[in-house]
Amino acid sequence: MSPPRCGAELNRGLHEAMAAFPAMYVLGEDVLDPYGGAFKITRGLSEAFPDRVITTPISEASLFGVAAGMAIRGLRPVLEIMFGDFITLGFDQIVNGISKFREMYDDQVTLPLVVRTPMGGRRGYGPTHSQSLEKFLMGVPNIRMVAASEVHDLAGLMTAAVADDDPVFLIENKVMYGRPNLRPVDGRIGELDVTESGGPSPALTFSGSGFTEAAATLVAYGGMVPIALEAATALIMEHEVFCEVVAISGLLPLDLDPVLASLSRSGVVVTLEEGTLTGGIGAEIAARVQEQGWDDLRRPVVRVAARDGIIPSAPTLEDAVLPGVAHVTRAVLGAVGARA
Amino acid sequence: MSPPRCGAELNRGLHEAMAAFPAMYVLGEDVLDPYGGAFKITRGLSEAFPDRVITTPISEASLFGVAAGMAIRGLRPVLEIMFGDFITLGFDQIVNGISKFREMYDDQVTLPLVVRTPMGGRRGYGPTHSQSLEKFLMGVPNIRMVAASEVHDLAGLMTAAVADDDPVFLIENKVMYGRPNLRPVDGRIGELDVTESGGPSPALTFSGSGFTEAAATLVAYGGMVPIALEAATALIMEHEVFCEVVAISGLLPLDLDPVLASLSRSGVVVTLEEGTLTGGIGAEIAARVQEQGWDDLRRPVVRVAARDGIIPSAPTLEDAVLPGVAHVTRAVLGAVGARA
Amino acid sequence: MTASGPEARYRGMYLIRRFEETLLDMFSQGLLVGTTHTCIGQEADAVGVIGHMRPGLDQVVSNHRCHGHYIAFTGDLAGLAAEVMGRSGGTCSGRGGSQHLCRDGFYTNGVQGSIVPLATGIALAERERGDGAITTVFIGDGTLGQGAVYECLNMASLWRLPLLFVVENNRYAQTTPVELAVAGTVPDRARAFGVDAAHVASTDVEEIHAVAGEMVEHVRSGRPAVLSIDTYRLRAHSKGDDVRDPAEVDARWATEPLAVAGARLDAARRAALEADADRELAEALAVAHASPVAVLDEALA
Amino acid sequence: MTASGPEARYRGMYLIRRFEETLLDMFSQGLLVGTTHTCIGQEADAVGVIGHMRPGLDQVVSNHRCHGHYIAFTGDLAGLAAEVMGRSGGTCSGRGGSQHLCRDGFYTNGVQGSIVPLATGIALAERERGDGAITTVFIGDGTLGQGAVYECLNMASLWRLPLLFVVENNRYAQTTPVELAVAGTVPDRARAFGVDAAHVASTDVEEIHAVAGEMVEHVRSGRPAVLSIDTYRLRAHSKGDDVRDPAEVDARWATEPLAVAGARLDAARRAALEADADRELAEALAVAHASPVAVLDEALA
Ligand SMILES: Cc1ncc(C[n+]2csc(CCOP(=O)(O)OP(=O)(O)O)c2C)c(N)n1
Ligand SMILES: Cc1ncc(C[n+]2csc(CCOP(=O)(O)OP(=O)(O)O)c2C)c(N)n1
Ligand SMILES: [Mg+2]
Ligand SMILES: [Mg+2]
Repeated sequence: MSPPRCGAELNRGLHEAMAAFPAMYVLGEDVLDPYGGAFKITRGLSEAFPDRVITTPISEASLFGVAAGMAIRGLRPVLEIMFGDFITLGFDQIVNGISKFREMYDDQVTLPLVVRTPMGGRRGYGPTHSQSLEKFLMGVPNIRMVAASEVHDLAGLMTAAVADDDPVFLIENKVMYGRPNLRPVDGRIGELDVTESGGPSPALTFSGSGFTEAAATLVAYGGMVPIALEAATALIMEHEVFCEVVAISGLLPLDLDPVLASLSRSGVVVTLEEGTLTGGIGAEIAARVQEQGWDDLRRPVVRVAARDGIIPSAPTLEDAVLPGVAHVTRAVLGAVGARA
Repeated sequence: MSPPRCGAELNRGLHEAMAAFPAMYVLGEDVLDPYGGAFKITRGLSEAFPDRVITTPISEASLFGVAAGMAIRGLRPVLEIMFGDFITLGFDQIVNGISKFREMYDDQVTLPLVVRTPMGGRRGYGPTHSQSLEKFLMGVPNIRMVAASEVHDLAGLMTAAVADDDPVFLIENKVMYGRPNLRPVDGRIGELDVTESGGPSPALTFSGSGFTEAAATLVAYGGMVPIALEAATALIMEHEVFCEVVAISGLLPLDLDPVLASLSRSGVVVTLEEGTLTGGIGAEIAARVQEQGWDDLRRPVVRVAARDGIIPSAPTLEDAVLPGVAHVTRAVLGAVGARA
Repeated sequence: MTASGPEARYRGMYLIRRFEETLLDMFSQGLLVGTTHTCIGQEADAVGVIGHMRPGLDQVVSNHRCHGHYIAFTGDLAGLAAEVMGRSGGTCSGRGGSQHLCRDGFYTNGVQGSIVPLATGIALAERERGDGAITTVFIGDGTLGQGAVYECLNMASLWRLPLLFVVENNRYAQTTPVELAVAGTVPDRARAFGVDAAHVASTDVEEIHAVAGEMVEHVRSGRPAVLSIDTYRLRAHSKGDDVRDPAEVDARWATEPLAVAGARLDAARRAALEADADRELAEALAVAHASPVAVLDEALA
Repeated sequence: MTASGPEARYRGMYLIRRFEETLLDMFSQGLLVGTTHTCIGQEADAVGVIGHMRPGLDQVVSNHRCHGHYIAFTGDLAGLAAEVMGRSGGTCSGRGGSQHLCRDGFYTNGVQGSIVPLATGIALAERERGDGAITTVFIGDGTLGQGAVYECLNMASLWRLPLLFVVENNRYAQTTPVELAVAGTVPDRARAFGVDAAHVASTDVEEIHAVAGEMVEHVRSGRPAVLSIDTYRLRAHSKGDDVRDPAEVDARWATEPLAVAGARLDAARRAALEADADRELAEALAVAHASPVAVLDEALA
C-alpha cells in the first residue's frame, strides 16, 4: 500500500479532531467545500460539519484576534492562514494578544487555539508567497510552535495541536502537501534506521543502519527534512560520510534533547532551515547547542539557511537562494573537514 | 558643563537633519508642537518646519507603508512609532514591503526611510508598553537596524540614519531619553577607557584603564549599556573581575568585529539584551561568535535576557523578569568560574 | 451594577470619579508608578451603557481608559486599586496594571484597536453558546484610525454577531483633535458596513442609558450595532500631558456627568449617596493597601 | 497608452486578452511555473481607467491581478512576458514574477491590501512635489476585507491626497462570493470616510472610461475618490481553481469587454486592429523567449 499524501493526512487529522472536539471550529479564507482551502487541507469539513466551518473575509490581522476571543470563551478555533507569508499581518495580535492573555490575565483564561499555515518556497510563487517566516514566531513567548514534516505522524500532530490548551502554531509546508507521508516501518524509513521520541511534538532521529557513530548531526524541520535525508544519503553514497538526521517538530518549546543526544555521537551539528539566515531558528539552536553541548562539540555549529534577501520568482534564482541538497552536502563536508 | 540629555540630543539630530535634507518629513502620532511626541523627541520640529511634520491617525499598520511610498518617490520620511511594542502592527509592511521593494523591484527604487521607536521597560507601563521587540526585526533582510544608547553620538546616529538610502530602524530606549548622553572625553567615560569604531553605527569598547586582558566581554546595546557598565564596575570593585564592555549600535548588519576583537583578549562572551531570551538578538550573536571566534572561545557564549514571558506591570515583578545589574554580574561570575 | 435607577447611576459615577481622583493624587504624591488614563468627565458612558449588561453573562471589552468600565461592570474597587498599586491582591496579581485587566467576562488591553478582534471572537463564541449573552467593546475616537475596527465591523455584520461597539468620542486622541484624525462620521462608518448606529452627544447618564438600552436590545436580538457618544475628557490624557486650551476644558466642567445627574437629586440624598460611596472606596483602598507587594511566584519565574 | 479613442481602447483590451490567454496556454503546456492571475473579462477596467493616466507623471499601484494594468500603463509586453518566464530581460529581471512588478511609476505586490498604504505614501509624495500627478490604486472586492484600506481612505481624506481607489468587484475573492465577504456597499464605505465615490456596473470600456474620466478630474483637483466597478472574471482565479457554476460563467461571456466594444467596430477594422496587436504580441514574445534565463548575479549572491 503506498503511503497517503501529507495533505491528506493533515486533512484526516482535522476530520478526526472535529469529531473528537465539539468545541472545535475551523476558520479561514476559502475553506468551504468544494474548494476546501487553497491547498485543500480543509476539504470535506464544511460538508461534514457545516456549523463549525467559517469562511472569512481577507482580514488576517483580525482573524488572529477573533480566534483568540473564541478560545478565551471556550471554543477551540483552528485558523488557516492561506500562506505563511501573511502571519505578518496578524503579528500584533500574536505578540500583544495571543502570547499575553493567559499570563497577563493571571491565568484566568486559556487560549486553546491552533493557527495552521503553509510556509516555504520552491514553487515559483515569488517573494510574498514563498517565505519561511516561522523564525518570527520563535521569539514569541507563551506559544507553542510545531513544524510538520513528511516523516511525522501528521494526523497525530494535528489532533495533538487541537487538544492543547495553549496556542499552537502548526507550520506546514507547501511542497510537503503533495508528497507521501513516510512513516517508520520496523524502525526504518527507506535505508535508514529511525528512532522516534514521544509527546505531542516528536523528533525522529535517522542514522545509517547499524552505525553508532556519525560524522555530523543534521538538524532539520519542515521542508528541510527531505533535503536533509537526501543529503545524508548522498553523503554516504558519494563521500562515505555518515550523518545522523534529527527531524524535529517541536520548535517552541525547542526540542533539543534528541539533538544533544546525536551530538554526543557525532561531535558536529549542522542546522538546516529554509528561512533566511540572520535571526533564524538555526541561531537559537546554535546558541543552545554550544551552551548545552559544549563538551561534545568538536567545532562550531554550522547553519545552512536561505540567503538573507528576497526569494525571487524565477525558478533559477529561487533555486540559487534557497538551501538545497548541494548546499547541505557542501556545508557538511566543510564541517567534517572532508573534500567536496 | 553637564552633558545634554539623550532625548535632547536625538531631538537635535532631527533638527539638524531637517535642515540638511529638504526631502525629509517627520510623521507619527502626536508629533506636533507643543507636545512634540509622547517622549518629546520631535519637539520644535513642527514649529520650525510646519510643512514637513505630519501628525497621523492611530494607523500604525499603514503608516509603515505610507513611509515606504513617500520614500519610493524620493522623500526621506522619518516615522515615529510611539511605543516599540506597536511595530507588530506594521510587521506586514516591514517584512513584505519595506524589506522587499528595492530588491524585488530589481533595484529600480530606493527606500530612504527611517523608523524611530522607543523600546524597553522599567517604567511600570505593563505588558504592552514595555517590550524590546527589536528581536523581530533581526530576521528581516535588507533593512538596517541601529540601537541608540547613552554612550553614542545620538545626534550623529540620527543624521546618519536620515542620510542612509536604505530603510533604517532606529531603536531608542525610554529610560535613556531622560539620562545624560555620556560621550568619551580624552578616551575615557568615567573610570573606563573607551575606543570607538567609525561608520554610521559605531561600537564603543570599554575596558579597565591600562588593562590589555579581560575576564569576559560583555556585549550590550540600547538600554543594557548602562547596566553593563554598572555591572562591569561592580565586578571590578566587588570581585576584582575585569571585563570589557562592547556597546554596539549596529544590529543590522550586526557589528561583530569589535566583539571578536574583545573576545581575543577575554576568551569569554556574555550577551546582554532586555528582550526575552528565546529567538533574541543574543542568539544571533552567540551563533556568530561561536562560528567566527571559535578558537578564542574558552567556554560557551552566555546569554543574559529577559525571562520568556510577559513584562508585568508591578515594579517588583518587572524588576524580577528584566535583566538587571545583579543578573549580569551573576552570569559573568558563573561564566568566568568565580564565586558570586 | 445590579442596583439600577438614577440614584444608583449617580452613585456609580461618583465612585468612579473618586476612585480616579484618588489615583491621580497618589501619582502626584509619587505613590504610584507606571501610567494611568482616567475617564473623569466620561463616567456617564460607562455607567449608562454597562447598566444594561447582565453580570455573569455578558462580556465587556475595554481599552487603556478602562477603570470606569471595570468598576461599573465588576464593582471590584479593591482589586483594581491593588492592581494599579502592584499588589498581589490585584485583579491580575499585578501582572497587568492599569491597562490590562481581566475579571469575570471583562477584558482590556493597551494596544489601541487590538481588542476589537478579541471582542469579535468573544461575540462569536457567545452566539454559538446560544445563551443570549452580548459583548460590548469600548473604543475611543482616536482608535477609529485602526483598520482592525473595520475588519471587525464587516465580520460582525456578515456573521450577525451580538456585538455592541461603543465609540467614546472625547474629541481627542492623546493630543490630537478629532478633526485631524477622523474623516467622516462614526454612524456613517458603521452603516457603510451594514451595522446600525445611534448617536448621542451628551454627558447625561440618563440620556445615554436610554439610548444604550435601545442598542442593547437591538444587539440582543442578534445584530451588531454601534453606539457613538460625544463626550469630553476633563483631565489629562494620562497623568499630566495636556496641551488643550484651559478655557476649553474649564467650559466643559459645567456639564460634567456628576453635575448633570447630581442636579436632579435632592441635596441630602446626594450627600448620603456620596458618603456611602466614599465609605465603600475607603474600605476598598484599605484592602488594597493591606495586600502584599506582588512577588515573582513560580508560575512567573 | 498614448493613443486614445475607442479603437485604441479595443486594441488595448485585445492585447491584454491575447497576452493572458497565451500565458494560460503556456501554463497548461508546462512551460511556466509559479502562479498567475488573469484579468480576462475585466480588461475594460484597466484600459478605461488607465487611459486617463499621464505616462511619466502619474503613478499606478496594482495587485496580484495586475497584467492588464501593467500593459495598459506601460505597453511593455516583452518585459512582462520575460518576467513571468523567469528571464533576465523581465521587468524585474525575474525577481518579482507575475505579482511583483515595477516599472516607470507602476508597482504591484502580492499581499492583498498591503499596497494601499504604499499608494497613499506615493500620493502624498506626489502632492508635495506639486506637479499635478495623481496615483491610482486598484483593489478587488475581497481586498475590501483588509483594514489597511480604511486606514488609508481616512488618511487620504484627511490629507486631501490625489489618490484614486479603483475597486474591481468581480463578485469573487478566489472562491468566496462577495456576499460572504463584504457587508454594505463600496460607495458607502468611501463616503463614510468623506471620500467621494462613483459606481459603475459595466464591462463597456467606453462607459468606464467616461466615469473614470470624471473621477480622475476630481482627483487631479486635489481630493481622493473611489471608483467602484462591478465586473466579472471569466477564467479561473489563478490557473485552474474555479468552483463557480459553469452556467453562471458562461452567461457572462455574452457581455465580455471585447464583445461589447468589438460590436461597435467595423468588422474589417476590428480584424486589422487584432492582426496588428497579434503581431505586436508575437514580437514581444519572441523578445522574451530570446532573453536568457535569469541567473543569480553578484547583487543577489
Ligand atoms: C496601537 C497604539 N498606538 C498608540 C498608542 C498610544 N496611545 C494610547 S492612548 C492613545 C490615544 C487614544 O485615543 P482615543 O482612542 O481617542 O482614546 P482616549 O484616550 O481619548 O480615550 C494613544 C495614541 C496605543 N496605546 N496603541
Ligand atoms: C493578505 C492576503 N491574503 C490572502 C491572499 C491570497 N489571495 C490571493 S488573491 C485572493 C482573492 C482576492 O480577491 P479580490 O480582492 O476580490 O481580487 P480578485 O482575485 O477577485 O481580483 C486571495 C485570498 C493574499 N494574496 N494576500
Ligand atoms: Mg479620544
Ligand atoms: Mg474579486
